[in-house]
Amino acid sequence: MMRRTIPLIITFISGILLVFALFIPHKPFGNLEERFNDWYIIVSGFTMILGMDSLLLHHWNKIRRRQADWFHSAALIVAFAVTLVWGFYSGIKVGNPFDPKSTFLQYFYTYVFVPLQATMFSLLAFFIASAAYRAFRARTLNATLLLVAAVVVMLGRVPKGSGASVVLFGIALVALAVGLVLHGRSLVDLRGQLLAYGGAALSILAIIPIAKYFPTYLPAVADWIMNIPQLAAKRGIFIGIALGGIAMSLRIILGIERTYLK
Amino acid sequence: MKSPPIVPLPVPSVRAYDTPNDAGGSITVEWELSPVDSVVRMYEVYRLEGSPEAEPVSAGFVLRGTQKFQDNNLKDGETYYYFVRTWVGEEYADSRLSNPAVPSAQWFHTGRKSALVILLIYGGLLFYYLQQARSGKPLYIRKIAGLEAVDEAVGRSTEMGRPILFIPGIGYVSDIPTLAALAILKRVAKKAAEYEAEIIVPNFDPIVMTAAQEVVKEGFMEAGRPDLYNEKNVYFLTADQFGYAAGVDGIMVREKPGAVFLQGVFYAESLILAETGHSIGAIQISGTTSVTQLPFFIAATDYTLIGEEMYAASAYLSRDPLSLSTIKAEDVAKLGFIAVFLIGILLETLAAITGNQALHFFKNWFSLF
Amino acid sequence: MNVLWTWIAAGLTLAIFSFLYKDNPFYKFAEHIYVGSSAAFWFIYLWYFDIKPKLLDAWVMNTGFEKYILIVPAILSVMMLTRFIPQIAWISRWAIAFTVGMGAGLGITGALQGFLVPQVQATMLPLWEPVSSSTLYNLGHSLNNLLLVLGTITAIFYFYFSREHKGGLGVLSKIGITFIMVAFGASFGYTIMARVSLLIGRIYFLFHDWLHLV
Amino acid sequence: MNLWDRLATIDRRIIYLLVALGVIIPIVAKLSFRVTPLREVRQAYEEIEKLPPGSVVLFSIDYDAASMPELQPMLVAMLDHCFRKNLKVLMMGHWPLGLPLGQIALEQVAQKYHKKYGVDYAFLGFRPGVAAVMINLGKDLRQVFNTDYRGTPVDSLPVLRNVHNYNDIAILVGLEAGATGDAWVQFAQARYNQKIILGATAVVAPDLYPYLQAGQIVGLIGGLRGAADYEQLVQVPGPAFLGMPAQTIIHILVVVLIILGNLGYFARRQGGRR
Repeated sequence: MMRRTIPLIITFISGILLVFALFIPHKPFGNLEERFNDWYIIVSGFTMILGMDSLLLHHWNKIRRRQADWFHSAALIVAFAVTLVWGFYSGIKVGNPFDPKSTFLQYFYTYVFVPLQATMFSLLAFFIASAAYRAFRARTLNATLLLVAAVVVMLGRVPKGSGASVVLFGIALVALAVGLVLHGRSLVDLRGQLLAYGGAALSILAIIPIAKYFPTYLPAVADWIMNIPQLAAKRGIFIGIALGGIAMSLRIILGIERTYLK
Repeated sequence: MKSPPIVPLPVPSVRAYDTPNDAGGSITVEWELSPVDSVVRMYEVYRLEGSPEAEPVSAGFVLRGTQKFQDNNLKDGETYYYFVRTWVGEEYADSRLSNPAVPSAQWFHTGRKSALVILLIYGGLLFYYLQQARSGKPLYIRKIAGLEAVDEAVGRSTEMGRPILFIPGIGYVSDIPTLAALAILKRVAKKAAEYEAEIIVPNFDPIVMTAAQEVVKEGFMEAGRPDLYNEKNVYFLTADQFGYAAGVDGIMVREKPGAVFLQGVFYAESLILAETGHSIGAIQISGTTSVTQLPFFIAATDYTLIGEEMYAASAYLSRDPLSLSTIKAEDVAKLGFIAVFLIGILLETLAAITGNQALHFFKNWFSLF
Repeated sequence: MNVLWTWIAAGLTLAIFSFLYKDNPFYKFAEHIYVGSSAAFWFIYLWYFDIKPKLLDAWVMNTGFEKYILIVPAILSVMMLTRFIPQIAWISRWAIAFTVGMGAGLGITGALQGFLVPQVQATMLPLWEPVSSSTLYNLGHSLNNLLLVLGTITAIFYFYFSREHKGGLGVLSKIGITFIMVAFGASFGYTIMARVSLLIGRIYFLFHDWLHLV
Repeated sequence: MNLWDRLATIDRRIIYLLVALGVIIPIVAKLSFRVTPLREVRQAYEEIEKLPPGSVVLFSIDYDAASMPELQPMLVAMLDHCFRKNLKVLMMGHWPLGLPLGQIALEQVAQKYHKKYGVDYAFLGFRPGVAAVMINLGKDLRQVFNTDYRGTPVDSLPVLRNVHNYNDIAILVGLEAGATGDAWVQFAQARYNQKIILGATAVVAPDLYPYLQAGQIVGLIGGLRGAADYEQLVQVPGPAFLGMPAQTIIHILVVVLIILGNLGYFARRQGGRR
C-alpha cells in the first residue's frame, strides 16, 4: 500500500492536475506548471547528493581495491573536491561563485571547464566526417536518397564565391561516371549495361553546363529540400511522437506503465 | 542630425478590456496607430486607477507599429482607465481616455478549445480500446526491427564474453522518452540475467539512476537471478552533457561492451557516443524522440528506433494487452487525423480557388492562443 | 598567471583530442578530471541558481501561502534522500512518483500544444492557390504543398503499428520511409557547418592563444 | 587488399587526420577567401568608424560558452576596432557565465593597444534583472553599477567620470545568443533612443533583421560569417575569417570521402559477384 499504491496515486494526481492546468487560467491552476517546475528543480538539486555519493563511491572502491586506473579515480576525487571547495569558497567570499570577481569563475570555469566542454563538443567535427564516409553508401534506393540529400544540402551551405563547389561538381560527376561504368560491367543483361554506360556518358557531358549553372542554384535546391521533403517527414514524425507521447503519458498516469516503480 | 520637427499626433482611439484567458490581474489596452507612426519613438501607456480623475501612472511602453499592450499586476475587481502617449523625439501627444476596464480571472481557456476536444476524443479512443483489451481481444503489432534485435544483441555480446552497456541518455525522469528507455532497459536486464552477462548503466541524472537501479534489479528478479544483480554497475557519472559523453566514451573503450544501447533523450553528444561505440565494434541499438539526433543514430548505429517506435517499445516487448491496446488507439487516431487533414485540405483549396474566407473556419478552429 | 592557466587549458584540450587516436593515459586523466569537476560544478550551479533562490531565499522573502507551500518541495527533497537509509528507502518512491507524474502531465500538454495541434493546422494546405500571376509559379507552389501533405501523411503511415505493412499500407509506408530518409540526410548535411565552427574555435585557441603562431 | 577495398575501408584515424589538417592548414597558412562583407556588417563597422576618439562604447555580453565559437570572434574584432580608434570601452553582461569570456577578450585586446584599466576601459560586471538594468542605465548608471566588478567605486575610475546614462554612451554593442537583444531594442533604443549594434549567433540573427529594417539598430553581425566580415573590415584576421576556408574545405572533404567510399563499395560489390 504505502510502497506501491500511494506512489501510483501521487503520479495520477500530479499528472492530472497539470492536464487540467492547461485549460484553466484561474488560480491555483494558472501557474501550477511553473510552480511544479520550481519544485522539480529544487528536488533535483537535492538528488545531486545521491549522484555524487554514487560517483565518489564508485571511484573510492576502485582506489581501495587498487583496480586498473585507480590513479585516475583518485584524480577524479581530487578534482571533485577541489572544484566543490573552490566553488563554495568563492561563493562565501564574494557572495556568489558566478560573480565576475570570483576566482572560481575566472580560473576554474574559464580555463578548465570551458576548454574541456568545448573540446569534447568539437570532436563532433571529426565524428560527423567519419560517420558520413562510412554510412553514406548507395546500398539501396533509400540509402541513395539519404546520401544525395545530404550532399546537396552540404554543398548548398558552402559560402558562395569560393568557386570550390564548381570544382567539386566536376569531381563528383567524374566519380559518378566511373561508378556507373563499374556498375555496368557487373551487370549481365544488355539493357542494364546500356543504361549504365549511357548514364556515365551523360554525366560526363553534363559537367560543363552543370558546373556553370548549378552552383548558382544549388543553395536554392538545398533550401527546397530543407523546406519541403525534410519538413514534411519531420511533421509526420512529430505527429507520431505526439500521439505516442500522449498515450505513453496516459499509461503512466493510469498506472498501466509502471516500470519505474518496481 | 537635426531633422525638421514633426508634431506628434495622438493615437485616434484607445480601448481597454480584461485580458482574456488569464489568471486575472491584467488588462489589455489596444489602440489605432498614430497617423505619424513611422516617426514615433514609442507609445507609452498610462494607467489611472479607480476614477478618470486619478493620478496617471506610466504602465509601460512599446515600439512603433505596436497596437497592443498588456498591463499586468493589477487588482481584480478594481476599475482602470488608460490613455496612450505618443512620443516623437522629445515631444509627445496624449490620446483621449479609454473606456473603464476591470480585470478578472477566467475558469476556462477558450483559446485552447481545439486542444481540449482533441484530447477528449483521443482519450475516449484510448479508454475504448483499453476496455476492448480487458475483454480479451487479441491485438496485432507489426515487427519493429530495432526491438527484435534486442535479444540477439544481448546474446551475441555474451558469446563474445563482453558486458552490455545501456546508455539512458541525458534526459530526466520527467521526460517521457527516458521512461520509455527504462522499459527497454528492463527487457535488456532480464535477457542479460538469463545469459549471465554483466550490464553497465552510467547515468546523467541521479533520479534516473535510482529508477534504473530498481528496473535492473526487477529484470534480474524476473529472470530468476537476483544473485547476479550488482547495484554498483548502475551508477552516476556527471550532470554535464559533454562530461557525460567523455565518461561514457571512456567506459566504452575500456570495458569494450559487445552491445551498446543508446535509448532516451539525446542532444549533440549522440554522435560522439555512437561513433565511439562503432569504433569498438559493438552492436548498437539506438532510439530517441529527439528528431535532430535521429540522422546521426541512423548513420552510426546498427538499429534505430525512430520517434514513436520508442514509445511502442514497452508495449511491444512486454506484450501486455493493456499497453498494446493504447497502440491500437494511437493508430485509429492517426487515421482520424489524416481524415481531418483531407477535410482541411479540401476546404483550404476551395477557399483559395473561390476566395471565400469563410471556408477557413476549419483551419482556424485549430489555432491555439 | 594567465599564461599558466592557458597552458593548463591547452593541455586539457590536447588530452581530449588524443582520444581520436586511441585511449591513452592523457585522455583518461582529462576525462576523470572532467567528470569529477563537472559533477561538482553542476552541484554548485544548482545550489546557487536553483536551491538558494527558489527555496532558501524564497522562504525568507515570501509570506503566507507562498512561503509555507515551499514545505512541499522541501519534504519531497528529504524523501529523495531517504535512499541513503535502506530501511526507509522506499519513501523516495513518493518523490519519484511526483516527478514522473509531472513528466506525464507535461508530456500530454506539451505534445498537444507544442506538436500536435500546430502541426495538424500547418498541414492543412490548399492544393491549388493562385499566389502569383504566373501559372508556372502557381503550379510549383501547388506541387510543393502536395509534396508536403504527401510526405506528412505517408510518414504517419510508416508509424502505423497495428497492421502488417502490406498492400496499400505497404506502399504508403514505403513512401513515408523514403521521405524520412531524405529528411535525415538533409539535416545531417545541414549540421556539418555548425560542427566545424566548434573545431575552428578550438584549433584557433591552440595556435593563437597558446602557441601564438597565428 | 586492392585499391577499391582500401577506398571502401579508409581507417577512421586517417579521416580524423584529414579533418584536422583541413582546419589547421587554412588557419595557420592564413588562407583566405575574400568575400564582399554583408551590408549590415559594413554598416556596423562604419558606425564605429565615424565615432570621434574618446567616445564611449558599451559592450554587453549576453552569451555563454556554448555560443563562444560564433560570438567571441565578433567581440574581439570589435574591441580591436574600438581600441585602435581610441574609443573608451565599457563592458557589462546579462549572462553571468559569459562574463569571464568577455573579460578575457577585453584584457587581451586592451593589452595589445597598451590601454589602461580605469582610464581607457572598465569592466562593470553583472547585475540581476535584465529589463530593470536596462531601464535604470537610462536614468543613472550609478544606480545600477556603483562600483566596477572589483568593487572600485565608479567615481574613482576616470573612464566613467563623465558617463551618467545612455546620453553619454555613443554606441551600445549587444552580443546575443538569446532574447536579450530584443530587450535592448525595447528598453534602450525605444525608450532612450540609444544607438545599438547587435551581434548574434546564426540562430538568433534572423529574428533581429526586422529591427535593422526599422532602423532601430544601426548594424547587425550574424553568425560566423558576420564575424568573418567584421574581421576582414578591421583587418585583424581571427578565427572567423580564417575559419571560413576551413568550413568549405571540410565540406568538400566530406563529399569527396562519400564519393570514394561509394566507388570502393560498388567496385567491391562487382568483384564479389564474379
